[in-house]
Amino acid sequence: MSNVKIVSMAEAIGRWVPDGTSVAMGTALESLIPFAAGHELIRQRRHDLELIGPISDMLFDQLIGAGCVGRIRAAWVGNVSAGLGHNFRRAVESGLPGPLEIEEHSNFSIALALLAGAMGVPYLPARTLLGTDLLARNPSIERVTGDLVHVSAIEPDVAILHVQRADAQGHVHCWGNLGVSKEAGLAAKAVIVVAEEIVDTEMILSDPNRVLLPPYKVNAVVHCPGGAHPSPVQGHYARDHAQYEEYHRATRAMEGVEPWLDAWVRDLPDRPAYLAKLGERWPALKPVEPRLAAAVDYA
Amino acid sequence: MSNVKIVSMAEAIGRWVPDGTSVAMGTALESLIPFAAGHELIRQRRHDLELIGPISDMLFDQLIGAGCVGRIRAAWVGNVSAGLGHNFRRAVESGLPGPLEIEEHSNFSIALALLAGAMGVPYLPARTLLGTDLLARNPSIERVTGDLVHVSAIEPDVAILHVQRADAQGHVHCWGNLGVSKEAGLAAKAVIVVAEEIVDTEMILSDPNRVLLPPYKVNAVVHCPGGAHPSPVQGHYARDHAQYEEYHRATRAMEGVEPWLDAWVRDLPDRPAYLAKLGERWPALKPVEPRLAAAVDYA
Amino acid sequence: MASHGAGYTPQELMVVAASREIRDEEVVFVGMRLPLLAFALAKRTHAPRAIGLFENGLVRDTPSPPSIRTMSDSPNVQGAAWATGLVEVMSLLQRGDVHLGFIGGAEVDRFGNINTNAIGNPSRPTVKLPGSGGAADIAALAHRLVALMEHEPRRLRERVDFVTSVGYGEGGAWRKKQGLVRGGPSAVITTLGVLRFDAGTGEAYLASHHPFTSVDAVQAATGWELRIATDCGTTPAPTDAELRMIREADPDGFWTR
Amino acid sequence: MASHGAGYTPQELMVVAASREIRDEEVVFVGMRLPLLAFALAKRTHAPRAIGLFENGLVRDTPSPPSIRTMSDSPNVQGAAWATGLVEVMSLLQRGDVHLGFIGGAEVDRFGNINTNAIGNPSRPTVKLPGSGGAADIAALAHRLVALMEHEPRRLRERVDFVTSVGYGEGGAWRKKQGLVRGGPSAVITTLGVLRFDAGTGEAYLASHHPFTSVDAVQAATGWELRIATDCGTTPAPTDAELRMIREADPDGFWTR
Repeated sequence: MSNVKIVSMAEAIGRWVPDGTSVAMGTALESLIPFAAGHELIRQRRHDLELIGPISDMLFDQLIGAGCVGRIRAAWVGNVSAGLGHNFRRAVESGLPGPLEIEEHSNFSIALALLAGAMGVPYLPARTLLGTDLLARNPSIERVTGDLVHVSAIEPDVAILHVQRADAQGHVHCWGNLGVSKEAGLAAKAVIVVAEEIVDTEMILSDPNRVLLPPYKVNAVVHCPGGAHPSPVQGHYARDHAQYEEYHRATRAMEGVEPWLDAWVRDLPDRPAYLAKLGERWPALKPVEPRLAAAVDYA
Repeated sequence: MSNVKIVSMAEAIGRWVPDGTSVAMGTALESLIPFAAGHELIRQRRHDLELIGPISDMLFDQLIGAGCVGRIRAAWVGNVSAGLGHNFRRAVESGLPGPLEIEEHSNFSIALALLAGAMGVPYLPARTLLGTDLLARNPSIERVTGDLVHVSAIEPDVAILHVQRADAQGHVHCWGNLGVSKEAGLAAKAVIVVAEEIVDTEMILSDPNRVLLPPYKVNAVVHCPGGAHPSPVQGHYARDHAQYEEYHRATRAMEGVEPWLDAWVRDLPDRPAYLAKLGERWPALKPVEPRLAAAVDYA
Repeated sequence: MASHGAGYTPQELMVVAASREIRDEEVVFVGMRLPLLAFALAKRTHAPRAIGLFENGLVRDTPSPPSIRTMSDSPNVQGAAWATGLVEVMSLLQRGDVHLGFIGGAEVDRFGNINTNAIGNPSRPTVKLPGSGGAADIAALAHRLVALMEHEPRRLRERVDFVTSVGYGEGGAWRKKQGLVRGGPSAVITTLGVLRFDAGTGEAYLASHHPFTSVDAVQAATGWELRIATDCGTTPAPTDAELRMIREADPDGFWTR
Repeated sequence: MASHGAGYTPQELMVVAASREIRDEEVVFVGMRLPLLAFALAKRTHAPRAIGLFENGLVRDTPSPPSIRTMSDSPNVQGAAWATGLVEVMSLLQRGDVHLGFIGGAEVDRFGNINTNAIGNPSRPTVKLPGSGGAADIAALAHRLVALMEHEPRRLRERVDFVTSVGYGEGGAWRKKQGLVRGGPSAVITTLGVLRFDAGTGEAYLASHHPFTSVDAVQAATGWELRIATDCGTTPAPTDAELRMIREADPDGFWTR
């Protein structure tokens, strides 16, 4: 019954995320953001991606700045603790470094779109967005009665989900805030899981309620400790606020973008090199004391 | 911040489930069925209840036999391991012990109805039931286009949820198969939680992903170990198959119903008396070895 | 039992026939009773990577443990690959993830429509049945459907009194006209034979009869003039290995004897 | 900062004013930045049983720990009363469970409509803003809405360029005509004062100005002819106890200095 799905990040991105793919990322909002996967997309010089997510805390801005993105369907694109995303701004305001199409959502509407995809229905009804310019300008959301809109389903080509642990067969444990990770994974045609730890199947199956989605939905498992830095991973590391500030400052002028991408992405072959570059900042983000969940007995 | 919701079963049923109430029960299908709550409804001689649930494994049949029920909205009413529910049959076929109105669903349609209630929308779309007499005969499910139905929301007056552990303020841990427990609890106007164990708040909050629904939705917490017998409770006791067989045989003829209800419900003041009557059968259902979930660190 | 002297029961043969409907790597909506055993058997023989779904909210990629009576028994949760809710599992079905679904039924008709709600006038039935459970959803939404039934004239009827689970309706393009996006019965495995369905008309025909019976006996036990496949043969008997595995999974013979 | 010499910053006053909008036992959609501090303050003073919701999927009945920068920082999950998904929390909002929601904004107009999407022509904006996040949902679905803003003429405009979060639209019965089932702005708390809204017309008026400014200064900083309440007074200043609690929750002054 061997069914090993473990591949390197380069292989996963190479195989499942070609040019033009629609990709759901950053599905757990400010946590568990798959930055390592995003950086591999930049290294592989991907183009014309469609990015899908509720908010993007800096990752979408990096991909826009690197010229990987043709379209965004999201509720918010920026830098949560530092403010605006300068590359996003420039792309929309001036078409630099390239034109960017945007379909603007609210967090609820993008979540319902993914849930509709996960449920296999063409739309889900909602009572939100009535009277807004979001509704007026988004063709995927339609007012159907006086007090109800229908939000059309989104089925991304691929969802990239960062999680705490997985086994080689695609059984996945994820905890903390879940955002729309489950919905995005279920709606997507393919799923890449990026895990802090690879563990035995037995460990995952000891707690089936903690599993994020059925194993047959997972196409690739990438072992990538630290792959969500600078976003936080519950139980593994805290948010590195400083990197958000540094990136914000560095990319305020367009001339700052390429040097930042070279220094933190292109000149580094992989995640271990990135973590090494962080130096003492990296271990300082690790929690000192565990905070264990109470025991649960499945007997 | 004291906000103690613990009450006795008699108080919870007395206050939150008057005659005519619509009640969601048995939301985790064959497990975690709130039999103790159902038996208290019988003891308090409730009438004209509307029962809501996906399948009912024997509990609805008992309440029908006791004359508590006026209407059922469900996908299945019977006795899963033994077969038909004789009281349900008699009520529909012959109006005995009283007339019974039924709105027949599938498991998916009743689940979507509760999910619509939980989501605050009037309906949810689905691709099921097309071409069936369930669709033709159920006014709460409507074919809206060639290939889609809308399932109308259900908001029960009260949901009665059996769980493994809760604290006095209504923080609840539940594990195993979850059925539609979350959806029913969120859709309901009031929630009674029946818990095997009352534990410290700290224990529940150590694992917020394991929580079933927000504490403010819980109106009453009843401490009732063994309250789901003969249905299974993960980590606490196995299913008592024999009682389903015994009840099935005992109630095959209508004359058998009242003696069974007297012996197992009306002549017993409460759950401890019921468990005592089970004698050696009760401890024999307890697991011998624990099966603990792998540790999870929220640091 | 095995009154026909074959060394196995009709139920054991049905389990074997059902297991052969499962292909490797398929996602199977399992259901209880005989399909549970069929799934376990298929996993241990030709379909080791099949995945089983249960409507209470479980996904398993290992077989359920022996001796459980309902899908919600604690051992069926232990070692599950996902324990979630009913909506999530039914949504996988609705999305089209399920290759094969198993259901039972009280009555089936010549177009594979199945009744588990009521015998007689549904508004005042002579026999009230428990209802659909998830069967109606599985019949509508799985790519292929296999039903398991007792074979008696009162159960295999020209037209069922209540369509709980859609087969091919009135035949032909009926399913498509109803808006059903996929699916339909692939087989009805009874205590006497295996019925399959004409790809054009949607009408049932006898594809094989079990070794201990005959075409005539099957005809006599069917409530309409059942068509017979020109190549109608004998359902393959269980092998010794298959019987051993079934009896390990159902040691008390609760479902199969 | 505290350049006005009052011993507290405008942001600290805003936190205090926002906290006073929270009533005990209310369910509050918290959001980040100043509302996070307002929720913590209310919990420690007059609203100990208030419940906080976060759109990433968290419900808290204790205040968030100090020094977090985003709602998804690990400490905000620790000790949460529920950690679930975005859909579940937004569904609580859609059901009508949320008494009070807090949002921010780049621009607000005289009917309380808020823009966080684009300045200028939305098809070719002069300034592209990050977007709604959950603000549009909170504005549509909470029973009461409180917005927190910088008070500058370019931010308080006659009409916003893009309606991200609905206020009272064009005034009067506009919300109802749009099909909105409840809600509307209860207050806009700015760096200079507190605006409230006429129950009939939906138009904003100045309910109080902060102690360190004046009605005239507020008028001058507003992009339309702002109505002034006949009983317009001074926003109550923070007490020493309130300031102490705010500074414990935001020890670095990241949000309030």
